[in-house]
Amino acid sequence: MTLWLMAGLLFTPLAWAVLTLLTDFSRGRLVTWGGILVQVLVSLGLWLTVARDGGFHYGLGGWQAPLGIELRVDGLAVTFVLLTAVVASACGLHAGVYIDPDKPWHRYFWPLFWFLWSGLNVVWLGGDLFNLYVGLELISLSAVGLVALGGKANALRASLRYLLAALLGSLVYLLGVALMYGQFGTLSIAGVVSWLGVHPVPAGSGLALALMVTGLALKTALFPLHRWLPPAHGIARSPVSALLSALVVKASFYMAARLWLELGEPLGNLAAAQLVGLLGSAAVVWGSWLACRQPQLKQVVAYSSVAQIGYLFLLFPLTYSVSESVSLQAQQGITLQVISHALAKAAMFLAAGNLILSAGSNRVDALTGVSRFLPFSLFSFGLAGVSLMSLPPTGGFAAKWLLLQASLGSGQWWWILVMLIGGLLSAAYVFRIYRASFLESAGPDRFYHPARSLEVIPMILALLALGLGLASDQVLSVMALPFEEGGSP
Amino acid sequence: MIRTLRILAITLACVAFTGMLATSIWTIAGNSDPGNLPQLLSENLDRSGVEHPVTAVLLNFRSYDTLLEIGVLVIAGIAGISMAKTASLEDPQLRTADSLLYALQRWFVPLMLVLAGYLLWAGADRPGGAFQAGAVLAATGVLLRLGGVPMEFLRPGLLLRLGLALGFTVFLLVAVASAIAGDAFLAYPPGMTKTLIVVIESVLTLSIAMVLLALFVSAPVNDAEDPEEGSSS
Amino acid sequence: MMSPASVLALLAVALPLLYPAMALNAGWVRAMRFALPLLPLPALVLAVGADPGWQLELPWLLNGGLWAMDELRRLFLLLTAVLWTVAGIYAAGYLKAHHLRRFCVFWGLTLAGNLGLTVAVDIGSFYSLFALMTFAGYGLVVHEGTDEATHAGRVYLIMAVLGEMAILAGLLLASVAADSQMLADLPRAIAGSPRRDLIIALLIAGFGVKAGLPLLHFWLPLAHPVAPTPASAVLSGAMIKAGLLGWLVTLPFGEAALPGWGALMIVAGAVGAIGAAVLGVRQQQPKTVLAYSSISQMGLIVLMVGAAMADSERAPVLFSIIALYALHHGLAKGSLFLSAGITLPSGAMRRAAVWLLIALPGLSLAGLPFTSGALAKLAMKESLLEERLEFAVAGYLSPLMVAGAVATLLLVLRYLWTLNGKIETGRNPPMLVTGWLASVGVSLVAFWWMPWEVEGLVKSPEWLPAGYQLWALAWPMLIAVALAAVALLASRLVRQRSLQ
Amino acid sequence: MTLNAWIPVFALMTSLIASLVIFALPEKGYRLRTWVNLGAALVKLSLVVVMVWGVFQGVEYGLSFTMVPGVTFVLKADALSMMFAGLSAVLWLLTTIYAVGYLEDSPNRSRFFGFFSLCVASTMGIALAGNLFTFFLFYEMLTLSTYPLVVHRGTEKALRAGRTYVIYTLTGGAVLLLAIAWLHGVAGDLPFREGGHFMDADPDIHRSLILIFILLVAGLGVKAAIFPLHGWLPQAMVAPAPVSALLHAVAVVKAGAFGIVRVVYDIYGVEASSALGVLEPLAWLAAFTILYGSFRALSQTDLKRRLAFSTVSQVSYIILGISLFGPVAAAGGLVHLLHQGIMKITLFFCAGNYAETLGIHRIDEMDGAGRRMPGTSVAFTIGAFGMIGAPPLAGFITKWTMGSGALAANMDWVIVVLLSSSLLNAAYFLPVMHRLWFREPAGSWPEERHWGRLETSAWLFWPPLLTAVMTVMVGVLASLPFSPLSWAELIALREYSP
Amino acid sequence: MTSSLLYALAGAILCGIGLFGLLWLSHLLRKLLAFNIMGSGVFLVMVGLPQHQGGPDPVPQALVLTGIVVAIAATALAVVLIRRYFHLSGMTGLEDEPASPERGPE
Repeated sequence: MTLWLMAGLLFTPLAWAVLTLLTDFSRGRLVTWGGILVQVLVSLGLWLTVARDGGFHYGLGGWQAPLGIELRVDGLAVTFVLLTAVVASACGLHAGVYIDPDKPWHRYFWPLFWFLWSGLNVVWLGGDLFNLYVGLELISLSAVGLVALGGKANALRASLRYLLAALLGSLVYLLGVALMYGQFGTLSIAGVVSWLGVHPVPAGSGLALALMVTGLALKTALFPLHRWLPPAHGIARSPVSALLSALVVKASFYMAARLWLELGEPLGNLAAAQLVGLLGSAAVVWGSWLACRQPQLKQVVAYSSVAQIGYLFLLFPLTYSVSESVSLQAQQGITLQVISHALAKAAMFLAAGNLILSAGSNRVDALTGVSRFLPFSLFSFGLAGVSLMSLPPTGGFAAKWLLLQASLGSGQWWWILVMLIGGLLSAAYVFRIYRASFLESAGPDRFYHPARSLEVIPMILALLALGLGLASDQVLSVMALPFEEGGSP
Repeated sequence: MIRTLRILAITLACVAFTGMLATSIWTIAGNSDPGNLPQLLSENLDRSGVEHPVTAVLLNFRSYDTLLEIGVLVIAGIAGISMAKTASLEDPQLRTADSLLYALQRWFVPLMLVLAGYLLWAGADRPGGAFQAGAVLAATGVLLRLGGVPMEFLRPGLLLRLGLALGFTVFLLVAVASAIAGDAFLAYPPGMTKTLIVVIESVLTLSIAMVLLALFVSAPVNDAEDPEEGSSS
Repeated sequence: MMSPASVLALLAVALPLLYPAMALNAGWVRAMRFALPLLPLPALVLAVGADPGWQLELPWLLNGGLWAMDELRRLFLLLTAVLWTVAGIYAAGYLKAHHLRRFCVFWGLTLAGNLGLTVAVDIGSFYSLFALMTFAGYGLVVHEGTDEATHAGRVYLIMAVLGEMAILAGLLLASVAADSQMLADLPRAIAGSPRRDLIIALLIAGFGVKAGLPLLHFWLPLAHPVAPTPASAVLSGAMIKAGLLGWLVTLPFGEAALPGWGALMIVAGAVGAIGAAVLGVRQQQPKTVLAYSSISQMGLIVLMVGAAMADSERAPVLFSIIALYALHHGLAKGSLFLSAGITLPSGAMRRAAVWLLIALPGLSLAGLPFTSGALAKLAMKESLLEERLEFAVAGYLSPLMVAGAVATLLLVLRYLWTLNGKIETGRNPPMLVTGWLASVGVSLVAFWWMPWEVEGLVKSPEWLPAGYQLWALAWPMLIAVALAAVALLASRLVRQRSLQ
Repeated sequence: MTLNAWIPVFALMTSLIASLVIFALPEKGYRLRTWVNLGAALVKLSLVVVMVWGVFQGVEYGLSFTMVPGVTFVLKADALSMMFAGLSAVLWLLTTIYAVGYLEDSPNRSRFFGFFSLCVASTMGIALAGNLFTFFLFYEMLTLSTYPLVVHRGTEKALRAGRTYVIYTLTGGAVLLLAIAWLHGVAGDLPFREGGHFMDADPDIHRSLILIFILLVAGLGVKAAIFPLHGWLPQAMVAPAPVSALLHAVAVVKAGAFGIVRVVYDIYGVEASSALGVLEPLAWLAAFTILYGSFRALSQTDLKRRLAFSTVSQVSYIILGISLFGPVAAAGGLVHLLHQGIMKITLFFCAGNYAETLGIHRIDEMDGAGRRMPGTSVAFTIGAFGMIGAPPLAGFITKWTMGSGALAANMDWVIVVLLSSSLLNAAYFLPVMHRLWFREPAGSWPEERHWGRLETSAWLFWPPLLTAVMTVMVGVLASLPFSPLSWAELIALREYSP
Repeated sequence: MTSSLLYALAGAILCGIGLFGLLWLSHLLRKLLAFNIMGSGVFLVMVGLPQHQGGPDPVPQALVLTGIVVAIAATALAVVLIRRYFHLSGMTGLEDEPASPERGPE
């Protein structure tokens, strides 16, 4: 059973990529619906299995690590797999209606979409440093392809910037992997950890971790390296932006976080951890500030992503040389932040897409009076915004709460200020959109009304982000599931 | 001034980076732990179905990487052809009247085809394999293309897409088929390993060549007029 | 089952309180005018008929309500009900259609407050009804809508609010000191409280605003004259007494001798009695003169209150005298005010009769023998005799009273004089005349049939005072008449001089 | 779980579901929307009545589950929560009726009523919250659901007010969150408990506790409009009248005040707060706010602005009451939670009626409006007198009880504050009433509309009258069981002898 | 100091050069070439660093092979994008951004 679930997870996206490659957009949509169904079922099934039986290692091709590639199927991984299934299917369904089927190049949307999905699954489950690299590239290239789809100059510039950043990030990561392999002679993270368990920490290996984290931070758009993100996320089609912001940046962060959690204690140091935290904080403040100042709706949302990603990097200082419980709180908080940001940001981008579609312009000013005619999408946008503002009962709030507790618990009170200021700034940019939309315009309904299904999808995502806060304990309980070292189906 | 400062800063950063990297490499080389991976590998080489360890790693032990790698290629191909013009590839300016090139084409193309085949075959026990073969094949295509051979199948159509997907699909099918047979994924049924790897390699060669060629073709030439596409939505 | 008295009591308050609801229906507005005299009737019946010791518990009301009747309250209730009845009759004839509805509404509310506070024994309902009366009274004061009325109303309101605040503070402090919500428990608690003087000051000042205590009085000559005549009558006759009642039921009479406060009150009373006269005789408006007269009369009452405070032994006796005097003054002043609104009939005899009837209550006020005034003045004199009182300033009381009597008559004469200048000839509406006549009648005649024989208050009235008493009543009056004559002469001379 | 566990949830859900249904209804579904609104309000009211009775009998209502690790979501009905819940349930019904009339023929009603219900759901949640965390959850939800109501008109002015509102409240929320998180770090997940938790707290954490208390009050004080944090309230009066009514009377300011009550009584415990020395400064602050609000109200020419400053002043009564150490004063403060609500909603309803019927916004336009609109004006008069503290109305009961309590607690200066405030209230309300009743109207009204027989639309006419009657009744019948005063005394009793 | 270590150190230097190129150069094609140089450096480090008694380690070689494919795919895609970008905007770099015109409906 598990075997089939794994197969479904790893290979159906690839298979669907091929299938959709051979069809045009409309048929691709039909095929995709089927694929989404399969993916959601499989992800759910795996999640349930893990929730019931605990996690396990899965060796591909019958080869165990270190010889072969071993996947690590634990609670966190399957949670993200499920998250991906939810968000990606929402984006897929939305895109099926949103994207104009008559443009010939849109047929390539589906294969890229499915490759992206498969790449994500690779990253969530990956336990092998090099395999993760390939997964990352899979994600990056398909994401670049999606951004560039349609090929206008602006989109091309954005995607080129994105591509170069992604490639550089991957290379730096790969350099780290090279050093790692040189040092430890294995590519499996678990192998490295167990090696470190019996040997003293070797000198010079800190750079490997630093390189890997730096590369990943670049791909995650951590503060000074964030400049590629807003153009790319802002200019892509809304469902694509949603995918990018919700999942793609999370993939690289997820890898960085895993590396840090497994190897940070032996290989990292306090200054680095604080530095990363500081950069994250700077991202929170700077990103939010810029988001407040963007004239274009999707740029606002994109800069908001920069800010929200900043929170994620608080994981580094909050888990380095702190007590077990604080570290756990921080991990839980970051996990929730990832999930809730994924849901909320996807909802936000999709809703923003609807708003742009109906207002006929990307500018914030153009939204004047939209609240009167498009309350549903606006409401979804707002609900998602609530989660970004980390107000209760959203997942964003639960996340922030845990991070606050972790900061207090570890005595690093300065992060608290960051979180509070960040929350307020995010409120500022969210309310800026509200403000524009609530402004009464004298004119009659001049808005295009998108299809109902377009409006429903972001709402569902936003509600999920909202409900996450209420159910966060249950969600997080998966993380604490037993993990059978070396266990295999 | 700013420019000077900037270049100074970048240079410094790069030198520092290089220095750190080199130091780190030096240190690691000094105290590295010789892992048991190569031994493990040579122990398991028999079961891999190919004699050459690199190919074994690529197509058996870490075949998942390879599968995804082909995926990356396909993605690049897709993203590339999504940019391509839909207009005819028959570009009169490209057809060369250069007799040297023409001769080169006549002589080299068959040679290169043979070379590609050899590289593919050699991958089993020597350095070489699908990618090398594919690259040579693609180079052949480039040569033809530069010579003005239209190569209709490179037009973004079903044929091209089939070509792009072929290698990948076969690889994937093999992976799943092995599971249907009751084994793990990407595990080759014992005995058929060699055959399957050869099949995979050959289709991969085709696909790789196709992707590279498609990407080559997709890039617009310098002064081609392109009034319609991309400028409107 | 509620006793009839309880039903009456509730009715007495509820009837005028709900009466404004008639204003909601336009068709009933006409009927409102004629309902005015009926409103105080249940209270009247209650005042006459209630058993001594009747009480009504209303545990749900505010902080627990209790309404009851004792002799003091009976007198005040009687005064209030009678005066409002006659003024109601008068008003039915007096009112024009202009803003009739509004007038009736405030009339009802003020009446409800005035009646209710008289029977209320718990702090909550007493204070509530007191406030109701105060605030609704504003509507009566400013009714005419002239600039004067508005100005008077503003002053009235400011003073009233300040007074209310003082009362609230005093009651609050007293209530906490007594740990009780009943008025009856307050005097003892105040006497024993460490904040005694503060509470007393607050209460004296608070109720003093209403009672026209000097320095707190100045709203009164503004407000009483500008109000419609029947309203002036009840303001001056009944509502001013509510302040007095407030003192009587809250201050610690009989609990402790407070010579200091007593002296203060006596001084205040003296200043009020004489100062108001000095100011009053210089007024041009008849109703203003009457208002000063009210202050002056209240000054006399304050004298007695001061005496009662200073001498705890004599307090019960003085209480009855005060109540008696209040009753007398209320009725007489009511009829005087009402007379300010009538017009003279044609025909000399009738005119003379009218003038007589106008003058008689005034003279009664001054202590004309065989009137209620004589009775009151005599009783007052008796009670304030020096040898019976035991405090420092007692010796000044008698001369003060004489001066007060002189002042009273002077003011009455001045009133008649100014009225003479203003009064017009014409027909009176029948209701107006009826009301006025009733008021005069009550003041002069019915006074003697009122239920006097109540234990502990006043001896049954003596029809014919002894000779020395007659003289005692008469000589201040003669002085006053002489003074008035001198003044008249002087003014003639001055006028002639100025004409030349 | 038993039914009792679910009743609070149902009470919460009625308005939440109503809100969702309303959002889904089309703009034109006027009749259905009205019925949904009223139906939900009635259902909620009856649930609250059931709970009030149950709490009186000592039944435990509540449920809890872990939301975030280490933190539970607790809904619980105790005497205090029922007070607030009762207030919001009753006034929701009335305000809904009023709003239906008020917004007749205006755009965006679907949006309005949706957020309106959401706002009430949040209020209910605040009332029923069983710990600070849950409280905070609904507290922030309230902020968000009121924003669209404040900016409902969509004018520049409204949006500016909305921005001010949001800046204030969200900053307050952030401070509150900090305080709650800190408290959680210091003492763990604390349920609201009568008598509080820190009766015999470790002296080592006293400093932290004091700081946390300051933060908590600062965070909650924004909504409660305590002095330096009140700036948003007068601006927010640009909202439609029912919203102002709700904002001022029930939801927002009360949420802040209620929160402070919870913190003082059920988190710290009144004795512990007193021992920490935080109550007296709070009392001074509240007293200052009372006077400050009144002074500012004096100089306002806009009716609703005047009422808004009056709110600033009045809400601090609640805080003053609870920060005086003693059960009587506490009862006085608590009862004002209800009394102020009833009175202030009356006033805002009336202000809305004047604006809607005659186009009157400024006070100098009100001359003679009493004759044109006697019913509304009577209600206004009663409400204003209640605010002044004239007996026997609601405000008097408050002042009397609080004054008695202050004296019992030997804090005589409070009397001065109460009286001065009454004087100031009189100073800014009495002239208004004079204009209403005794001035002649100035010819024509700014913008008059006619509704046939009644002076204004029936939807607008009855709610203020009803609340005016309630203003009288809660005062006159203060000694009945289940009257606000009795209930407040019950709470105070439970708080002081847990 | 073995020969393979030399490769690795050379790789490090290549990495530095490539990084410099990526940061400094603005022409997109040059950037791309710099990327490839850096990529080569990384591959050199990867192959050169692991040293074993039994000769070269085949695993990093396989990895590098995969890496090369990926790099080639990316490079090819980048070239297509650069060409197209140049074709549409006439620009060879990213820095001199024109005033971004308002974007119409998607």
